[in-house]
Amino acid sequence: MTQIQTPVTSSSVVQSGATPLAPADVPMLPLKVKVLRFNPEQDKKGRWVTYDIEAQPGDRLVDVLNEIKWYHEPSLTFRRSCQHGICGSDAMMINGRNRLACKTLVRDLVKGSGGEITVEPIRGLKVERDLLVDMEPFFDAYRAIMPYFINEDPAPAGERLQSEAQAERMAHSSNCILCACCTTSCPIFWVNGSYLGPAAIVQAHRFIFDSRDQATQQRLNIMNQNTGVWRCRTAYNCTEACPREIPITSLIEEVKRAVMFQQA
Amino acid sequence: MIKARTLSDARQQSHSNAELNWWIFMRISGLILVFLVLGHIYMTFIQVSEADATYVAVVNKLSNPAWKFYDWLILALALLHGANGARYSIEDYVRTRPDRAWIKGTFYTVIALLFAFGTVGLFSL
Amino acid sequence: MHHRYDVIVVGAGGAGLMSALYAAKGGVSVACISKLYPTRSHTGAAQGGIGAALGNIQEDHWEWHMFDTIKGGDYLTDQDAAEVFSKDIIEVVYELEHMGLPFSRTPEGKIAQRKFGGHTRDFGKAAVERSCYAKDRTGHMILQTLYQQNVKAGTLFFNEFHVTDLIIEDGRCRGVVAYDLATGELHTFHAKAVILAAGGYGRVFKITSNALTLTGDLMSIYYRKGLPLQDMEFYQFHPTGLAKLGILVTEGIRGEGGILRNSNGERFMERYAPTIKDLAPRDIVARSMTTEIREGRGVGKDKDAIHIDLTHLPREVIEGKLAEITDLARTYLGQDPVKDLVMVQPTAHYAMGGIPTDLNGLCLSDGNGGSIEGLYAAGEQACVSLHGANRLGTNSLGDLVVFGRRAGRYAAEYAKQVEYAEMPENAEAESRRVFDDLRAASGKDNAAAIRKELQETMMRNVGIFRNGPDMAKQVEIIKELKTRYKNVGVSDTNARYNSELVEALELGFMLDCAEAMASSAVNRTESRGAHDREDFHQRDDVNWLKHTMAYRDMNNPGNVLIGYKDVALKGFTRSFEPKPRVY
Amino acid sequence: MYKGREGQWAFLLHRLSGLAILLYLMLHVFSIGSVILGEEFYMRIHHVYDLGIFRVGLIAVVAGVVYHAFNGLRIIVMDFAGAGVAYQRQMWYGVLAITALATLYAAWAQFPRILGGY
Ligand SMILES: Cc1cc2nc3c(=O)[nH]c(=O)nc-3n(C[C@H](O)[C@H](O)[C@H](O)COP(=O)(O)OP(=O)(O)OC[C@H]3O[C@@H](n4cnc5c(N)ncnc54)[C@H](O)[C@@H]3O)c2cc1C
Ligand code: HEM
Ligand code: SF4
Ligand code: F3S
Ligand code: FES
Repeated sequence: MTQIQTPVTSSSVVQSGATPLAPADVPMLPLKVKVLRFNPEQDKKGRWVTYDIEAQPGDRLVDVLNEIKWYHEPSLTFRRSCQHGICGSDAMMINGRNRLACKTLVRDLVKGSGGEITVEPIRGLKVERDLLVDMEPFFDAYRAIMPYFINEDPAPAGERLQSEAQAERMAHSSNCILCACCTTSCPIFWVNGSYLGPAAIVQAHRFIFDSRDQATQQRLNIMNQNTGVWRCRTAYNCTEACPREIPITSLIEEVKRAVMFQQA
Repeated sequence: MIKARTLSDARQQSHSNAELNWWIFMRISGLILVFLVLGHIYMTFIQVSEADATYVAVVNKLSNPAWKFYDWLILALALLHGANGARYSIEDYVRTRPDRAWIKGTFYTVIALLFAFGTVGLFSL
Repeated sequence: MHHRYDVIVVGAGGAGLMSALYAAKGGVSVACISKLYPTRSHTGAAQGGIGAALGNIQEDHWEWHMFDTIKGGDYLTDQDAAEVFSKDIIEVVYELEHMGLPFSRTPEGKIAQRKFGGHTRDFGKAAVERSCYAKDRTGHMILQTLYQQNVKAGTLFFNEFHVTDLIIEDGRCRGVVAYDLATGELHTFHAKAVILAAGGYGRVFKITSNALTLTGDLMSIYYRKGLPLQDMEFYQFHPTGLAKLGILVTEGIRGEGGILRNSNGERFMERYAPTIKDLAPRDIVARSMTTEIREGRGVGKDKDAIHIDLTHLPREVIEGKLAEITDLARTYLGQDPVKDLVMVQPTAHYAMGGIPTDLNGLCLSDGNGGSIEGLYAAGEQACVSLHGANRLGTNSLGDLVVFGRRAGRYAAEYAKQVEYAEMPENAEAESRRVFDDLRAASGKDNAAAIRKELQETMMRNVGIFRNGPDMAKQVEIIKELKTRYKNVGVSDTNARYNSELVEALELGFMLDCAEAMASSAVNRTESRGAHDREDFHQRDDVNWLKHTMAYRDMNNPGNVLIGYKDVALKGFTRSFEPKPRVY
Repeated sequence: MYKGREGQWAFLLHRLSGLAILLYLMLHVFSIGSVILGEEFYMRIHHVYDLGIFRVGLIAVVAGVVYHAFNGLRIIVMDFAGAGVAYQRQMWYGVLAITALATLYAAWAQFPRILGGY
């Protein structure tokens, strides 16, 4: 069996492949990475485990977690894939805030002399193991808003025309990578899982304000229900958590107004 | 509310404007309440002491129909506004169905009784 | 658990989602199995665009696109595939738009297009705007749009299921076996037709633009059955990855006017490709950059990077059309393209080779027209040989949708005609054995250490510049790593979400892909496209105008047998004679 | 605790203050409404309010109402004007400042009375 040592020190010998190679003069920072772990086959509830490890200021947190997983604690479980903030796999609560581990650099978490970093699973979704949560309720909400383009007219031979300004209307909302950072930072969603959540509303916005789409009314109706936009209490956690810098609260407010004007 | 998991669930649930109307009501009543409540507080708490709100003082003040109406407006708007606000909280925090129904039922009854009590109080004087 | 669907699609990237959509349109039952949630697939990382001769900016024709593709592929491209592709892609791009894809627009409201490496007008005269784009997140938009359409169509997804085996008997595919990450159980999927679309294997290299999960699983599974992998020696290095990290900076950055500069500030591409300069195809640019670095004109602390200069472009262009990469450069390098030069380095990017297929996506079992009934493939993991020896930018997204669509269509058609072929009893036996071996291994070796060694040595020995001795050495290194792999243990004994087990499994797949790749590369004694040998500097059409087919030697595992396949030098209506490739 | 920023705390305080003043309102309606139950009953309740602790509590009610009222205005501005969202942080600090001033003013008006037993 692989040797597992906890706590551990690293990492001049073993350096993860993903970690950018250190120019020699960049110092390694000593870190205490506190992870809220949970193994459904052994634990009743989560337990904090601290890993002592070294990393460079420019390393991504995902590099640090990979390092722990690959060389010290292979059972540490979390999702990740692209490593640069485009696939939306690695949303977690880092130092008390939702972020993507791959878009968070060590130097933004600790001071120049190292320090402690806490990592927890995102909230409001069932923890399956360690930092990995059940995403199904999140995607259920996504599917509930009819997240697909609808235009029943026969398509023209070429493209449907759309002005640059109309295309720009979708610039923010279409940028979403469904990472769930927003929905799981929302204080309403934590306590009320039936709220569709900011991510689903952003997706609805994407179609509601698409000049080519014809199902605006149906989507606004979905947004108008008890589980829709009206549950949002403008807490802004979503906007602050979004790794794609989508002004989510603004978009939600636009949808609220659109529902209002539709019904008026 | 049940969560809309499919399109047909969603459609079924989407025919009511209740939430929208409450949302608008919260804003309009809030706007009005700013003047009413802050005015009320200023007049009854800052200008005079709480200790001045004796039986006689209250009865005196309320003999004027304008004050009657003013206070009744606060009573109605604030109770409705507050009750609906509390409903938001109940729906958010109480997630099991039978509990929620009980709590809401009891709460609305209390609010209704208070409203009746207050109204009778205002207009019986 | 046992499941049964007419068509099973493996993989939910652009290729998988497109084929699932089209299989469903064919009126058969479809399920899509993916080891990632569909929207996590790496297609989402593609930035620059999808090439189609729409002619929205300047006159353009599919023949020009076909020519560029063939020339870009250094004439190893099958010309029939290139012709089908350049015609179909126009239709498919409009189809994507009709599915709601939010393309950027021209002032007239048409799909916006920009220049991209190797795409020219009038058979090589000058660069042409052919890449249709949605800002610099075209792949993201394609992935989202196709997933949305699948939600609409009600496609059934099995997410976080890792396919571990293909069931092929008597030349017919009968289904797949998959490992459910959530429970640790093996599931068998019985199918009339199976479509493979599991993406590339860039993770065999140290510096790569590819996701951690791109480990060549299905290529390896195919290869383990004694079936061939085609043209594995051709692996594309993208010129511009963020220094050290390999994160991709789209070629669109040069399409919009970005300029590569060496440490003297010189626009060195003028020397290597006088006509189209910075917009030369990727193999040429990557080699030119590496040459500059080798000759001491690199930038950065280790002098191993090159600058990309955008500072002369207006801020709106950079922050608008190139928002994604602006954010990446700011986040990871702390360099702001608006005012700083950004440090880039070639990064392992794209596998031209893979599972050989015909034009309908049917998988080939040899170089002489043999095929596997009921088994189709599309996307990066497949090789219709559209890209030949070097892929042009924007042609991969095109490949996904054009050939994904065809594979979906033909698989559905086939599934409608045939009955289910019998599934062998104990279909999951082989997968079970693989897992049991991993669990029972001594654990003397660490999977991560082996993977790291593989990545570093591949980068060094089978990278941008290659030579016989280094590659031969690499073949031996891989043999040794494979022996060590047998000792890799898995300490995590839990059934649920055992990612350690899965990663160990993936390492096994990567080693196979690397083996096929290194052996194919040593074997090809010429330089062509992305395969550049210092010891065989010239392209050799007399001996090497043919595809490599690498087979695992079933009697002597670890050995690779090489066969060949003819290049289709004729399209249906147009053909282009091989010529020296200058830009 | 989730490390949310201004918006999260603004929301939390708005909800707490709303519920708190609703609770107070219910008591208030009951106590004032009890005028219909006759002078004796009314005054018996009313004397409880003379206790110092209650008088200080009333200052807290003022704080709650003022915060809730002005933050309510902030919310309305956010709902109907794009700029409201853009400046929500600044507005929240404004709300806090107004709340603090109003509370101090109420306290300044009240303390002499409380100390003086009037
Ligand atoms: C950073 C970057 C930028 C790019 N930019 C462009 C561009 O601008 N234009 C262009 O044309 N091309 C571009 N490319 C290339 C192109 O994006 C890829 O080649 C293409 O997306 C591959 O798509 P795919 O569908 O074949 O595979 P992927 O999108 O990689 O999907 C693979 C799928 O297979 C699944 N899978 C893998 N293994 C298994 C298994 N064992 N069991 C079950 N499921 C499995 C995965 O879950 C995933 O869903 C870019 C590539 C990268 C990396
Ligand atoms: C004085 C002027 C007032 C204004 C301007 C005001 C404004 C508002 C607004 C705009 C909301 C909606 C918040 C949202 O949707 O996020 C709200 C909620 C609420 N209000 Fe008021 N209000 C006022 C007075 C009151 C009073 C007197 C009470 C108590 C009786 C009260 C109790 C509540 C409650 C409980 C909520 C729900 C809070 C939540 O769920 O977030 N409000 N208020
Ligand atoms: S809106 Fe932002 S935070 Fe929310 S899911 Fe999309 S990308 Fe993630
Ligand atoms: S955090 Fe929640 S309350 Fe609204 S503004 Fe964002 S959805
Ligand atoms: S790993 Fe893809 S978003 Fe972080």
